[in-house]
Formats: sequence, structure tokens, C-alpha cells
Amino acid sequence: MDDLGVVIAFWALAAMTIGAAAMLILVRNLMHAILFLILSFVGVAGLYITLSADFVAVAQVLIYAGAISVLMIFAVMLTPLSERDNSGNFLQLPALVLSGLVIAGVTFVALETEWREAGRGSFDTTAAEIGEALLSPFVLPFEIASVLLVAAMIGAIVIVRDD
Amino acid sequence: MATATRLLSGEDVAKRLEAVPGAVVETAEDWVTLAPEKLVEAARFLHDDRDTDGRFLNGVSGVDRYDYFEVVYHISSLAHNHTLVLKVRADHDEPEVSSVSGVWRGAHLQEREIFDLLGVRFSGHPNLKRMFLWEGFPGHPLRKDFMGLPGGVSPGLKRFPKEDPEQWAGEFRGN
Amino acid sequence: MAIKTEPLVVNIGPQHPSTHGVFRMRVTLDGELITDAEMVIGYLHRSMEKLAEERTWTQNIPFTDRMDYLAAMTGNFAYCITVEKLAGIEVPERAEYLRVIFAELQRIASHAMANGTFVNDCGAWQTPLFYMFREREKILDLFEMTCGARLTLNYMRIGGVAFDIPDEFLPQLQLLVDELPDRFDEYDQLLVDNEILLMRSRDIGIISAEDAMNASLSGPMLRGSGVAWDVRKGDPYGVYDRFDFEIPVGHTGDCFDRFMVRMAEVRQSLSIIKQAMEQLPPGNHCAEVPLNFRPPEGEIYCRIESPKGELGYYLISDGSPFPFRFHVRSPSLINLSALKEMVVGQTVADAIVTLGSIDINVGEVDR
Amino acid sequence: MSLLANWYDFRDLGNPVARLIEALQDAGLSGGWIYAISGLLGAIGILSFVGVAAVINIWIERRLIGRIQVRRGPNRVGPFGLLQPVADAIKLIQKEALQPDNADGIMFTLAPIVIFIPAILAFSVLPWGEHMVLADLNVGVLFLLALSSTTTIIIFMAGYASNNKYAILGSMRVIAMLISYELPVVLALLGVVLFAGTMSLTGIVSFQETYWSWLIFFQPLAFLIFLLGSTAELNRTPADIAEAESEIVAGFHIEYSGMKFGLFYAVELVNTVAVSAIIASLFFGGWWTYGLEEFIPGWILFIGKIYSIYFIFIWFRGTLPRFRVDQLMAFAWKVLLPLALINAMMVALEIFIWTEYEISAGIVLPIFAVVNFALAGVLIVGFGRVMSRTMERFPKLPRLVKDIDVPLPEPSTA
Repeated sequence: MDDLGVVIAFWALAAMTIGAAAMLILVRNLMHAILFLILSFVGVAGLYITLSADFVAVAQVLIYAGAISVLMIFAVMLTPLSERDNSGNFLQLPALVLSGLVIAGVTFVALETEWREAGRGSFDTTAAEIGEALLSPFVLPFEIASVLLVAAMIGAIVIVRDD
Repeated sequence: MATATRLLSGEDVAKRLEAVPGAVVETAEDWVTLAPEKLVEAARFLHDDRDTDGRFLNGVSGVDRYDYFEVVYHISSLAHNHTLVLKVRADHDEPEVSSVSGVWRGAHLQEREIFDLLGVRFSGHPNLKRMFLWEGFPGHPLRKDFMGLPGGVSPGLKRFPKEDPEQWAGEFRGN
Repeated sequence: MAIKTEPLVVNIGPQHPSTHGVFRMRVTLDGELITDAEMVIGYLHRSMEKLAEERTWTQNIPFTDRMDYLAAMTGNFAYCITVEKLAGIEVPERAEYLRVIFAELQRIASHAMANGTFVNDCGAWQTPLFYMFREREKILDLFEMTCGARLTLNYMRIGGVAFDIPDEFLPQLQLLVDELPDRFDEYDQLLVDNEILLMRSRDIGIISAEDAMNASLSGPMLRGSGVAWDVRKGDPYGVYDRFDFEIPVGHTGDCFDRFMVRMAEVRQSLSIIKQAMEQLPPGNHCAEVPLNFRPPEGEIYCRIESPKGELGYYLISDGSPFPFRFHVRSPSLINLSALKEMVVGQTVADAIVTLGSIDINVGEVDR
Repeated sequence: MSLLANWYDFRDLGNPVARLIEALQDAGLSGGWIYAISGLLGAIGILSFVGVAAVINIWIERRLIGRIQVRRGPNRVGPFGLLQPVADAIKLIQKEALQPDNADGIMFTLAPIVIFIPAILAFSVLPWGEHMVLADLNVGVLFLLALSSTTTIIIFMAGYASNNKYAILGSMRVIAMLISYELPVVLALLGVVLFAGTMSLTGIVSFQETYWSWLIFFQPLAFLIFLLGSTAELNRTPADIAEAESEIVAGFHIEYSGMKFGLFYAVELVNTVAVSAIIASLFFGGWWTYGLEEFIPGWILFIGKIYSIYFIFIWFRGTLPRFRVDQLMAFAWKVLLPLALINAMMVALEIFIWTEYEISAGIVLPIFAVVNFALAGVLIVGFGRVMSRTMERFPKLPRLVKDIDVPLPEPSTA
């Protein structure tokens, strides 16, 4: 029964994530596409929860659904296009080929990999462990990432400043 | 205690306006009538002259005198605490007066109002269009002959506005 | 590199909570900044100047109520005083004093309303408005006690006032005059030291003294810009030369100065009312004027200081019982002359505050 | 059934539920079913609270605002006007649900419904009593923040779908503002989380219980920042720039009418209660009230605290004018963010001292309290000095002139 619940949740969330992702490509209205993207993000967050990674799940919602999507909304709103439509362009065919290749590759990897099944984790304080991991073994990448972000921020300010 | 505002007599104003030759056409007891073509020049002079200091335009009003239109300017000096009256006549059939809104910003709306209600055109006005009534309103209601315009035009709407998009076109024509 | 954005044309009004009636401002926005503004008025145009030409001089008094319906007394006052001057009618002493009392009460009511709605425009959730309404309500009660009406009063007549005050009027007025200063001190505490209100209204909608004069602004707009001009002082009408009062004058001409000038004028009005109550002589309240009297031929322009500014009437008589020309110099309309200059370059929020500080009354703008 | 045997259980509604679960276990139900049933019970409890709160809050808010504005507020329908929200709801339901011609139909309809999800979910991680918590998440605080960030998107959805210029202005304002205010709020909560050493709300409450002190005594600055920041996030006066009745009429929900509008109205009140509840559990001990919960059920104390904080929000609304958009942003970035950063660093330092030198809590906590209060005072006064208009060029009061005095212009030399 316990496992059944998780399995049902997994399939439901997977369907939601993939369905939303598919709709994101299919809808013509850019705003709708972004909303489907958010739905997809939320589905991924749900998948993290089934993996007992509560911190990552919440961070996913906070950062992706809450912040990244807002950036995308800004991008769409600032696009000087009178109708916010996902109109066709000359890149359609290359994009189709590329995505076909990606799908093939991912399917191949998924089918061919020897998947190891992890034991069910529990809702322990994952946040503390992540924090310790970030600040002791991975402190260098962590700091480099923050330097990169500061650089990006300064770059953004320089770009936005007039004259 | 303050004393009341002094109304400059027509002769006084005419004397001041000698600096603008040919401006004064007629001098009455309380006002002067100006030549239309000299109006802006005279207004500019009265505005700038330190003795007259007509920096404050109390009001502009238009009067339909049956055979001509009269535009009346009440100008005062808050510093000297006096006031004076200028008048300009305009032809009844093709009323046109030059605009003083370049001299006094405050004349802007009032000239639009007079144009709207009396039909006096103000040449040189930056944005002369109807203010209270909509574009396409037949006639100018403050004219004395408004209630029986020649040519059978009756006041008010000809038809219910929705039936006649032409009448409403002006509203959306943009500015 | 600047980000280009599409201009957005927004109609502020005619139905908008902060346009004080059916006033419409068509603004072009770049983001939230106003790049162009145009006012569209006329939604309340009732063609009073035309209607007045077909009614007798006395019959026109109710029209003056309905122009600035928030300050009907001063509307009456201006018209009556102009006709009296035109016809050379002597007004009894008592009527003059009553007129002053009622005009000043009306000024307090109008300023209370203006300041309440102004703070509302700054985004307060109605609270100051309701406090101001409370004071206005008491003044309207006094009006009702005297002439039966509260808003469109039709109280003054050519030659005096319509009714003498009832016996209980003066004690009630005394109570009000004693109470209001404390009330307004309270509002000063609530509003004037409010950092948010200062942030919203200081250095917003500035108009210099020279520009204000050039745009024919009057009343608190002109005084807020630092021009010490008041028709009551400069051209005393009625018995205003017998009272001792001061003109509050602003420093920069921003919205806050206009607000403060109105606040200070309320106190000056109270002082005038106090003096008028002390000096109020007995006697007749109205001169004998025939119902359809005919003023001599002639024309006159006469102005008074209404709460909104210089309210003037330009009347032409051709000797008939009807005015030949009935023109109103309405302060609300002319105070809007500088609106565009004040608003362009501001954000929407500031434009609303600026419009609120002008204190227009659309009834008077459109007439 | 011993469920109702003694009232004592109702001090903590978790107890009867635990009894019920025990009974179900005895009846031989599998763990999954019991999990589902207990979850359902909790959800029903929370939904009923939210429903009642939304209705009651309308009355409370209108009555209190009325009180502040020297009027009576609703007092006609039912005793003390208590049934006014019901009358409002009936009126709103009866109204035609208008939808603009070019509105984005699905988004337009969906937005007022979806916006309830984060509002209600927020209640699920709150500890209502010692055992009264539906989902004791280890990352409860982060969860609440994630919820508040999704509200942004939904508000934008409503504004964009309305196809109205005012609505677009309002929703762009919302996005800009909420992004700004997320930072100080997160950093303020970081101080609390660091201090308590846990992100679980139950953990934070039990921390307060363990050390016999509400967290507001250790984190006054974080409390103020969170209070002000959440006022902005809630779109309430003085930061209601998204609705800004006097400027952009109603902002993002200008085109909504009928019950759709009613839902937006209700969700604002529910959100306010949620934020009040978060403040109550983070800073005021949640259900724990210095032993008072032994005599009065903890959840009643909790609700009492919620409404005390809710009163502050109503008070704000009744007294303050609105900020302009840029001023509000400046307030977030120039005042709240630095304060929150300083606070978080101070807390980190304190925790470091506490754990590194292993000083007993009895000694170190009072010192922290005094230090933090002093820091808060100094910072607030200091920032007030720096940020306020010390450079007033002119006095506030107008000058009084005895007589008319209009100068002539300078003579032009030309």
C-alpha cells in the first residue's frame, strides 16, 4: 500500500510534467506556454518529493516556478511583438531534427543504462546535509558560483544603465 | 488694510499702448478695443511692461453682439493691483482672432471654450478643437442665432449617435 | 543600450475613483512614466451660460449652485455681488456679514473635502476623507438649519440673503468654531507629519510662481506657488476689509504646499467667522429688489475668492430682465491650464496626486 | 469510543485524531489508508478554518476600518452585522460573471480559483498545537516562501488575462514588487531559521518552548522586516500598489466581477491570516504561550495571536497612505535588504559564539536579546536618519502673509 501510493503519485506527477512540457511546445500563445512551463516545474518538484528530497523540491518551486518563470514573463512582456504569438520561423525544420535526435538519444540512454535502484530515503533533515556539503567538500564550486552571479549582476547593471 | 483693485480707464490703457502704434482702435470709458492684427503684440507689451505688468489674465470671454463677435480680455497686475479690459472684434461670418495663448498659458483653455461655444477661431492656437461638445456638434450654442440656424440645421444631435457614425468620427479621429 | 518599450495609451477617467467626477485624462505612458497627457472634458456640460440668457437675473441664482456644487455659497455670492455691482444695489450690513459667515463656512467645507480626497488620492484608505466629511457634515447641518438645503443652497439673493439665521444658529456656530481648531490640529498630527504623505506629495507637481501666474492659476494653487495674492485682500468685496486675517503662502508650489495652504486657510476662515460673529449687526437681511428687476445697460466683471480660486462673473446687461451675456470665469477650469505641464514626466501615481491637489470640481469645469 | 471521554483532549486536537487513528489501526486498516484518512481530517479542519476565517474576516475588517474611520461599519444584516459577509456573497454570486471580449478565457477563469491553492497550502505546515500539524515539513519555512512566490505568477495570470491596461500595469507592478520583497523577507526568515537551527515550523515553536522565550525577543529586527515585507507581499496598504484603487483603479482584478472578484477579495483576507499565522508561530511561539496553553487550548491561543497580528494589518490599512512604486522598491532595496543582511550576519555571529564556546543558554540568550534589541534600535534610528528627508529645504507650514505681496519680475536687461 505504501509503495502503491508513491507509485500512483509518481505516475500522476510524471504525466503532469510531461503533459505540461508537451503543451508548452504545442500551445501558440507564449503566455500559456510559460504557464505550462511552471506547471511542469511544479510537477518536477513533486517528483523530488517522491524521492524524499524535500529541500530540493521546495527550492525547485521557489526558484524555478517563482523566480525563473517571472524572468521569462518579463522577457515575453518586453518582446516588441504586438501579438504574443509563437509564430513559425525558418528554424522550424532544424529544431525538429535536433529535438528528434535528443529524444532518440535520451530514449537510448534510458533503455540501455543499468539502473541501480536506491533504497527509499526518509524525510530527514536533508537541508542540513546539503548545507554542510556545500560548505565543506564543495565550497570551491559554491564560491565560484557566487562570484559568477555577482559578475552577471554587474554585467546586467552595466547593460541596463543608459549612456 | 488693502485697497480695492483699480480699474484702469480706457484712456489710461490707450496711453500705455501708444508704444504699440495702431493697436488701439476705440477707447471707451472702461476698456479699449484693439485692432485684431495688433492684438498679440499689444498683449505681449502689456504682459512685459513693468508699469502695467499684465502678467495675470483673469479671463477671456466671447460675446455675440449680433453683427460682430467681441472677445474680451480681463487682465490684471497682481503687483500693482490694477486691472484692465481689452476687447477685440471679429467678423460675424468668419470670426477669427489671433490667439494670445502664447502670451498667457491661461488663455489656452478659455480660447478653446470660446471656439467651442461661439465658433470664434483663434489663429495660432496650438490645440484648437472643441472642448465641451463633441466634434461634429452642429453649430455653436452660445451664438444668439443658435436656435434658428440658417440652412435648416437644428441644434443638438441630428440622429441618435449610433445611427450616424460620421457624426462620431471626429471623436476617434485622434489628435 | 536602452530597452525600447511600446507606448501605452491609457484613459484615466471618465469613470475613475480619483478624477473627482467625470473628468478624463488621456495619458500616454512609457512604462509608468507619462510622456503625453491630454484632458478630455465636457461630460458634465450643461450649457449653463446659454440657459442663463433666457432666465431672469434672479432665476439664474440656482445655476450658480450647480456649478461648483461643493461650494454653492461662494457661487451664489459671486453672482449676487456682480449683479449688485452692475445694478448699484446697496446690501444691508447684516446680509453682508451673513454672507461672509456662510462663504467662509463653505470654504472650510470645500477645503475639508479637497484635502480629504487629496489624501485619498495619495492612497490612504478613506480614513482622512471620513474625518473631513465629519467636519463638513457639521457645516452642512448649519446650512440646513438656515436655508433648508445642504448642497445646492440657493441661499443668497440679489440684495442680500434669502433668510435670516434662526436663533439657534449662532450658538451652534460657536460650538463649531470652538471645536474645529482642535480637530484640525488632530489632522495635522495625522497627516502633516506622515512620512509617506510627505514622500508622495513633496516636490511633486511643482509649478513656479511665474508659471502659475502665466497660466492664470488662482486660489490655493497660486498661493501654494508662493504668490501672496488673495482677492479677499487684494480686492476686498463685501465687508472683507473689516476682518483681520492672513494669507497662507506656500514655498515651492508642490502638491504638499497646496495641501498645507488649504489646511492653513481653514484656520484663517475660522478666525474670520469669529470676527464676523462678534461684529454681526442687527437689521434687515435683504434689500428690496423687484423680482424681475432690470439692471441698467452695461457690463461688469467682478470676482471673489472662492475655495477653488478666483471665481469671476462677466455679465452684460442690455437693460432687459435677462442677462445678455453670462460668462463665468470658473477657477476649476482655468486651474487645469497647467495640468499638462505638471503631469508630463511624472508617474501615474504622481499625476493622480497632482490632479487631486488642483482640487477641481467637474461641475464647475464643464458648467 | 473514548474519543469524547475527556475534554482534556481538545486542548490539542491532535490527540482525538491520534485516538481515531489508533482505533482505525485496531480495526486493521493498512497504513496507507490511515495516512490518507488522517490527512483528509487535517485538510477538512484547515479548509473549514479558512472558510470561516474568510467570512469572518470580511466582517472584522470592515467593522474595524469603520471604527477607525468614525463610522459604524456593517451593522444591519444579522446581529452586529455579522451576516453581512453572507449577504455580500449572495450578492456577488447573483451577479453576472462578466468577461471582457478579448480576455484570455481559460486563464481569466482559472486565476481566481488557482490563487486559493497557495493560500490554503500555507496553513498545512503551521503547528496549531503540539500535535496539531498536518504536514510537519523539515523545510516548512522555505515551503511558505515558495508558496508566496507562486502567488506572483497567479496574480500576473489574472492581470494578463484581463486584457486591460490597468490590469497589465497592476500585474507588472506586482511582479516587480514581489521580486524585490522576496529578498528581505527571505533574509529576515534566515535570521530566525539560523537562530532556531531548524526550518521546520514545529521545530521553531519547540525551540521557543525549550528556551522559554518567544523568538521576537531575539529577533526584533527580523520581525519588523518580515512584517513590513509581508505587508508588501500581501498587497495591503501602504503597499497596495498592485491594486492602488486611486491610481490604477483595482489593478490586476479590475475586470473581475461577481464571485470571481469575491474570490480575489477573500483570498486577500486568507493570505493576510496566513501571514499573521506565520508571524505568530515564528515570532510569538505559535500555540505555546508561557504555560497558558495548559489551561486554554493552544489552538485558541494561536488563533488569538493570529488575529492580534491581523489587527496590525488592518490598522496599517486604516491609517497610512500608499507608497509610490519606486519608493516602495527603494524601501525594499535600500532599507529592508541591508537591515536583513546585517541581522542575518549578527545572528550567524551569535550562533557561532553560542555553539563554539558552549556557553549555557541561560547566560547567552538574555545577552543576545539585549544585543539584538539594541542593534535593532540603532539600525532603525540610523537608517531613519539617513533615509528620511533631513535636507528639508522648506518648512512644512506655509508662511502667513498679512497683505498681498506680489513682486514684479526682474527688469530684463536685454
